[in-house]
Amino acid sequence: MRDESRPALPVNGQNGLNGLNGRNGAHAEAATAATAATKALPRNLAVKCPNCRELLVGKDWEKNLRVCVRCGYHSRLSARERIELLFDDGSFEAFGSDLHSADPLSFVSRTQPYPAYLADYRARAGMDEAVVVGRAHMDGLPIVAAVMDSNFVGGSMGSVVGERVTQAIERAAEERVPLLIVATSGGARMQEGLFALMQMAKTAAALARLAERGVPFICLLTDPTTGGVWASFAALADVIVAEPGAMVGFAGPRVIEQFMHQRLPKDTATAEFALKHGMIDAVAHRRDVRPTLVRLLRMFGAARPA
Amino acid sequence: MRDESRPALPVNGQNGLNGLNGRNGAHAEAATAATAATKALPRNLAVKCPNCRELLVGKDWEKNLRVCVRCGYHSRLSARERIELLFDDGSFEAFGSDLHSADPLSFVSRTQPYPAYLADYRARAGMDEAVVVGRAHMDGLPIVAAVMDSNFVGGSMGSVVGERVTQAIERAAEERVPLLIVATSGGARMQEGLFALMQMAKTAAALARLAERGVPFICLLTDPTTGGVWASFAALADVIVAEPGAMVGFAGPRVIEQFMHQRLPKDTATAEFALKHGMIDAVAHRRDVRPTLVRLLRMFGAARPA
Amino acid sequence: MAYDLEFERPLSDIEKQIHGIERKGEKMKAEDRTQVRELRQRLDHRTDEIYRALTPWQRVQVARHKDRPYTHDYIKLMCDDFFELRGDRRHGDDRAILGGIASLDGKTVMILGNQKGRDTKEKVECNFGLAHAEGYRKAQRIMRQAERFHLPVVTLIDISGASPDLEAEQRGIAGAIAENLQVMAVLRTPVLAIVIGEGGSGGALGISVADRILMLEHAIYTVASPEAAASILWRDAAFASSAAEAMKITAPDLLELRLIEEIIPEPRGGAHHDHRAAADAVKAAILRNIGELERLPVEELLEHRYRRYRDIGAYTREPIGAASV
Amino acid sequence: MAYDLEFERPLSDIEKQIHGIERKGEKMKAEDRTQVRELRQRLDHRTDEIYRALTPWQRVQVARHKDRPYTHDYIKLMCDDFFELRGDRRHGDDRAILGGIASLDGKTVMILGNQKGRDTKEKVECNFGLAHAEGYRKAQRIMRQAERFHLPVVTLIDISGASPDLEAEQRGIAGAIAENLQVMAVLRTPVLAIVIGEGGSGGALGISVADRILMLEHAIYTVASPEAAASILWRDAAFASSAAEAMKITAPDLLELRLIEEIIPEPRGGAHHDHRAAADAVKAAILRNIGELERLPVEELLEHRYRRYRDIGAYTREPIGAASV
Ligand SMILES: [Zn+2]
Ligand SMILES: [Zn+2]
Repeated sequence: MRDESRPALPVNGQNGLNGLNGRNGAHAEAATAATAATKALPRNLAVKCPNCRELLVGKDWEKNLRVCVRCGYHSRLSARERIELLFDDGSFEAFGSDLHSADPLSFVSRTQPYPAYLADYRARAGMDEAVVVGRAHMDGLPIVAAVMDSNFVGGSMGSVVGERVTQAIERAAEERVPLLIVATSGGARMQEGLFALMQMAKTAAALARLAERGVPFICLLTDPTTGGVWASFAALADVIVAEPGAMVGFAGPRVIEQFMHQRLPKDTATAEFALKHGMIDAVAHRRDVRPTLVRLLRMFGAARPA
Repeated sequence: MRDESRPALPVNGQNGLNGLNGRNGAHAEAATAATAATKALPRNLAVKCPNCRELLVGKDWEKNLRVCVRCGYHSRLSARERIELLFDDGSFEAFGSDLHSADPLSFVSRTQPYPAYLADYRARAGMDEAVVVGRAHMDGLPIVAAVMDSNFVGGSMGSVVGERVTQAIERAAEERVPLLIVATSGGARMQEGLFALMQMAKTAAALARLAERGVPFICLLTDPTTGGVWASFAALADVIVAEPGAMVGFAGPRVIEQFMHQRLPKDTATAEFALKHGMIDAVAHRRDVRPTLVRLLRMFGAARPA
Repeated sequence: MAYDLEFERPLSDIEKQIHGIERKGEKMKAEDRTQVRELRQRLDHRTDEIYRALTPWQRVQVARHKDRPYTHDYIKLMCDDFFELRGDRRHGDDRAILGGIASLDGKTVMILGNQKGRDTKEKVECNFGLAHAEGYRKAQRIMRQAERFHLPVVTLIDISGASPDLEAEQRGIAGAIAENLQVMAVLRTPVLAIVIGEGGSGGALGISVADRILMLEHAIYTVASPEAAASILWRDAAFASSAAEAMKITAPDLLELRLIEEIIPEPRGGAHHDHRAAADAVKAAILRNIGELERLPVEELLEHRYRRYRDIGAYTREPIGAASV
Repeated sequence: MAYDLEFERPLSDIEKQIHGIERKGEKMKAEDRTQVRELRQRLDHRTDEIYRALTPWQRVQVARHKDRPYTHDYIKLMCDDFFELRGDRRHGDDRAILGGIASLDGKTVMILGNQKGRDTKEKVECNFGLAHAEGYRKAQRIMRQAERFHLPVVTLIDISGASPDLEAEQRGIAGAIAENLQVMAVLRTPVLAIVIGEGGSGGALGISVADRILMLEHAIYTVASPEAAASILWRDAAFASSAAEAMKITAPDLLELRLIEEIIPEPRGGAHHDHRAAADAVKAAILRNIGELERLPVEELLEHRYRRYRDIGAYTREPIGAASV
C-alpha cells in the first residue's frame, strides 16, 4: 500500500483544462482506488454507472470526467482528482499539512479508538485528512483553495478540517487573493465532539473578516455537501456553484423522510432543489466548472481595487 | 366652518393615558366630524358599529376609544384624536406646518384642478395635509412624532407628507430622540406623480441615517396602512405594532382578489395576517397601545448611550 | 420589426406598399426600385415626424411594445461576459428580476434588471415581469455584493409593478421593497438606474434608487399605471390616456421636472426596431456615467445621493387653491 | 415537582413515604412529624448524593426533563419588563425561537432563546422546539437591532436540533444558521450564550456564537444527539448512553476542555425543582458577565471573540494512531 509518511500532497497533475483523462502509473491508480464508483472495476475497460447501472467503456468514462454519458450522473472525485481537474498543472502548493487530529476526547466507539480509526482512513483514502488547502492558479490567476474529500471519514469536519479551512480563509484575506472551496462533507465529525461543532463558528468568523476585506469567495458544492459544512462556510460564499445531482442539504433526504414519515420528491436536497429555492447560483456540468470559475475570477479580478 | 388660516395644530388634548373620553366644545366637534364612523349619528347618543352594525351607546363608544365592545372593531381616528390619545396633555408641538403642496404637474383630473381638490380636503378634514409632525412626550419621555390621517386624501403621501416625515426623521436623528410614526395611508398621491413616488426613497434614505445613529424608530400601523407608505418608512421601523383588524398590505385585498380572480381568506392583508407572516411585532388593542409604547421607550431609554 | 401600433398606421401603410412592390422579386424594374427607395425615405421621414410628436399615451404603447428589448436582451448585447447570480438565499429565484456580475468592455459591474417574458413559457416563468419579494431580496444580495467588491451597480427598470398577489403579501413584498430603498440609499458604490421600458410604481423604485436615473427616450416612469390612476381619479380606466398625460410620465417631462438626469435617444421607430443600436446607446451611457461617478470619493457620492432624494418635493409656504365646496 | 426519572427511584421512594405519612393530615402525631422531618433530610442528602454522581446519560435525562424551565419561564422570572419582537420580516414568526427587548433589574438587554412547548398545544405551535430558518432569521434581526442600540445580547440555548424537515430545506435552514454564525462573530455588542437545557448541534450553535458560553450544571451541549451519534458510530441508537459518555457533552467536561467559560449551579434536584432559584442564578450570572463584557472597548471585545473561536481545535504535528487494517 501507500507509504503513510509520504505527504499526501503536493500533487502534480498531468493535465490542466480538460481534466482527468491521460493520467498514468501509481499516481493514477491511487486516485482511482479512492473513487468508490470505479473501485470494483478493472480500470480502462468497463465501468458500471453507479446511478443508472449502464456499462460504460472505461476510457469514455474517464474522458467524460467520470460523468455518465447516459444519465449525467457525476461520480465523486477525490481531492487529488479535483485538483488535477481544476487547477493549472503543477500549480497547487499545499500548506497546513502538518496538522493532525489530537483526539481531545480520548474517543472510543465500540472497540475502536479514534486514532486507530483515523489511521485506517489515512491508509484507505490515501490522504491525511478530509481537506487539503493550498495556493493554486487557474488559467494563470492566483487563488487560495481548500478542496475536501468525502473518502476521508465521509468528508467530515473536525479540528483539522476547520483549522485548514480557516488558514486558507486567512491566507486569502491577507494576500487579497480569491478563495475557492470545493466542498463535500457528511457534516461534523462526531468523534471530536464540540470541537468539531465549533469549527463551524470558527470558519464563519474567519469568513466575516474575509468579507470585510472585500475578497471574493467562490464555493463549489459536490456530492454530498450536507450538515455542518453546508450550514457554515459553504453557504456563506459570494458565489455558489454546484455539480448536477449533488446532494445539498442540511439534514439530507433520508433523515427528512424518517422525520416526516413520508416519501419525498426525488430532487429533495439536491443541487437542483437548492437552485430552485434560491440557495445557490448555478448548477454546472463538471466540464463547465473550470471555465465558469475562470470567468468569475477574471471578472472579480477586473474590479476596482479597494 | 373652521377658519382655514388657523394652523391645524398644535392641539391641546384634554386627557393623557385614557384617551378620547371627556372632550368638549368646538374642538371635540371637529374631531368627531372628521371620523367617518360617527359622522351621521348624533354625538353621545347612539353609534352604529361600522363593522357589526350593533347599535352602541355613544358614551360607551367614546369610553372604549371608539372600539366596538361587541366585535372589537377599531374605528379610524383623525391625527388630532391620535395625538390626544397617545401623548401627554398639551405636550405636542408641531413643526413643518408651513409646507403646502405646490402642484408641480399642474394636475387636473376630470374637471378639478389639484389645488382646488386639496382646498376641499382642507375644509372637509379640518387639517392641512395627511400628516402632522412634531415633538411630544409620552409619560414624560420625549419623542419626535409623525401622525398620519386617512381623512386627508386617503392619507396619501405626496411631497408634503414625505417632507414632513423626513423632517421628523432628521429631527429625531439630530436630537437622538426616539421616533414614533402613526401610519395610515392608501398609498402614494397620484396627483403629484413621480414626486410622490420619490418620497418613498427620500424617507427611506433619511431612516438609513437614523439607523446609523442608533436612534429607535417605532411605527404604529392603523387602518389602513397600504401601498407606498407600507412599502417605505412604515416597514422599516425597529418595532412595528398594529391595531387589530387594520388593513396592512402592499396591494390591499380588493386589488389582490381582482388580480387573482379568486376570493381570499378574510384575514388577508390585515394586521393579524402581517403578524402571522412575520412582518410585524405585535397587534395591540387601542387601549394597550400607549402603555406598550411607553414601556418600549423606557427600555430603549435605559440602553447604554452610543 | 413591423409597425403595428395604432398610431403607426400611416407607417404600416407605407410598409405595405413597399412589400407589395418587393413581392415582384426578380421582376422588379428600375422604376420599382426607385419607388421603393422613395417610399423608404418617406417611411423614415414619417417615422421621425410621428415619433417626434408622440403623445404620452403613445409612448406608453411604445414602452410596452412586445418586441422592445428586455433586460436579458441588453445583457446579451452589451456584455462581453456575464455570470448570473441567482436566488435570494432564502426562498427562491425570482425570474422577474435578473442580475449578476458582468463585463462591459472589460469593465466589471453588477447589473440587474426587471425581466418580462417574450414567449408564453418565459412569461409564465417570470410571472409576466411582476416581481415578488424574493426578487427584491435577490437584488439586495447582489447589490451588497457589489458594495463589498467595489463594483458599480447598474439597474435596468422595466416593470409595470410588483406582483399584487397573495404570495407577495405572504412573503412581505412591501418590506422587501422598503429594505431595498434603504440599502440603496447608503450603498457605498456608484448606482446607476436606467428605465428601459416601463418604470411602474414601488415595484420599479425598489431597484432604482440611484446616483443618476437615465431613461430611454420612449420609456415611462410613473407613480401608478395610467390605467390604475384613471380608474381611481377618473373612475374609469378608459381615461388612461388622460392620466398618462396628467401624470407627466415621459422622459422629456421628467427631465424637465429634474427628476431624472439624462435621456438616452432611441433608434428610429423605437428601441424595438434596432436592438443592437439601442444596446450600444445604453452601454455607452453606462460606461460614461459610471466613469464619472467613480471619480467621486465614496463619502461625496453618498452625500450627493442623499441630497438627490432629500431635495425631491414641491411645496409652497402658503396653501394654494380655493375650496369648491 | 416529583422525582420521576429512572435513576431518581430511591428519591421517589422516600417521597412516597413522606406523602404516606402526610396523608394522615390532622391525625399526624408528633412522631409522624419527626419522621417526616428526618425523611426530608434524607431525601435532600440522597438527592445531593445522586446528583453529584450523575452519569452523562442521566444528565441528558435531566436536561430534557419536561418540567425544566424553558426560555419563556426564564424570561418571565428574570425580567422586570419584556417586549417580544416577532417575525423575521420575510416569512413567518417561528415560535421555536423567542426574543425581544428586556429589562433586567432596570438594565436593558436583548434576550432570545429556544422555546420548547410544555403542553400539547404549545408543543405543536413551536414545532416541539425544532427551529426553522425563519427562527434563525428572526434571531438575526433581533441581534442586529441590539447592535444598533448598543444592547448586549443574551441567548438561552435549549434545542435538540434544527428542524430536519422539507420546509426547513426549502427555506434554507443551513444558510440561515451559517449567516447567524457570521453575524454573531462580528456583532459589535457583547453576546452571552447560556445553555439552559439541550444544546444540540448546528441548531444550537446558530444562536450561541458568543463572547462567553455558560452552561447550567445539568445542561448538555453536543455536536449531535447521543441517539444520532450512537446510531451512526455504534450502529444502534440503544448505545446512546455510551455516546453521551464518549462525546463529553456535560458542563463539567466542557469546562475542563475549556470550550465553555462557566457553570451555573442548579438548585437541589435540578432546575425543574425550583424555577425561581434557577432563574435567580441565571439572572445573576447574566448581569455579572454582561457587566464585565461591557467594560471592554468594542474592538477589544471583537478581537477576544475572534480569538475565542479561532483558537478552538486540537491537533498535533505528527499523525497519531496506527492503522488496524
Ligand atoms: Zn448513468
Ligand atoms: Zn362591532
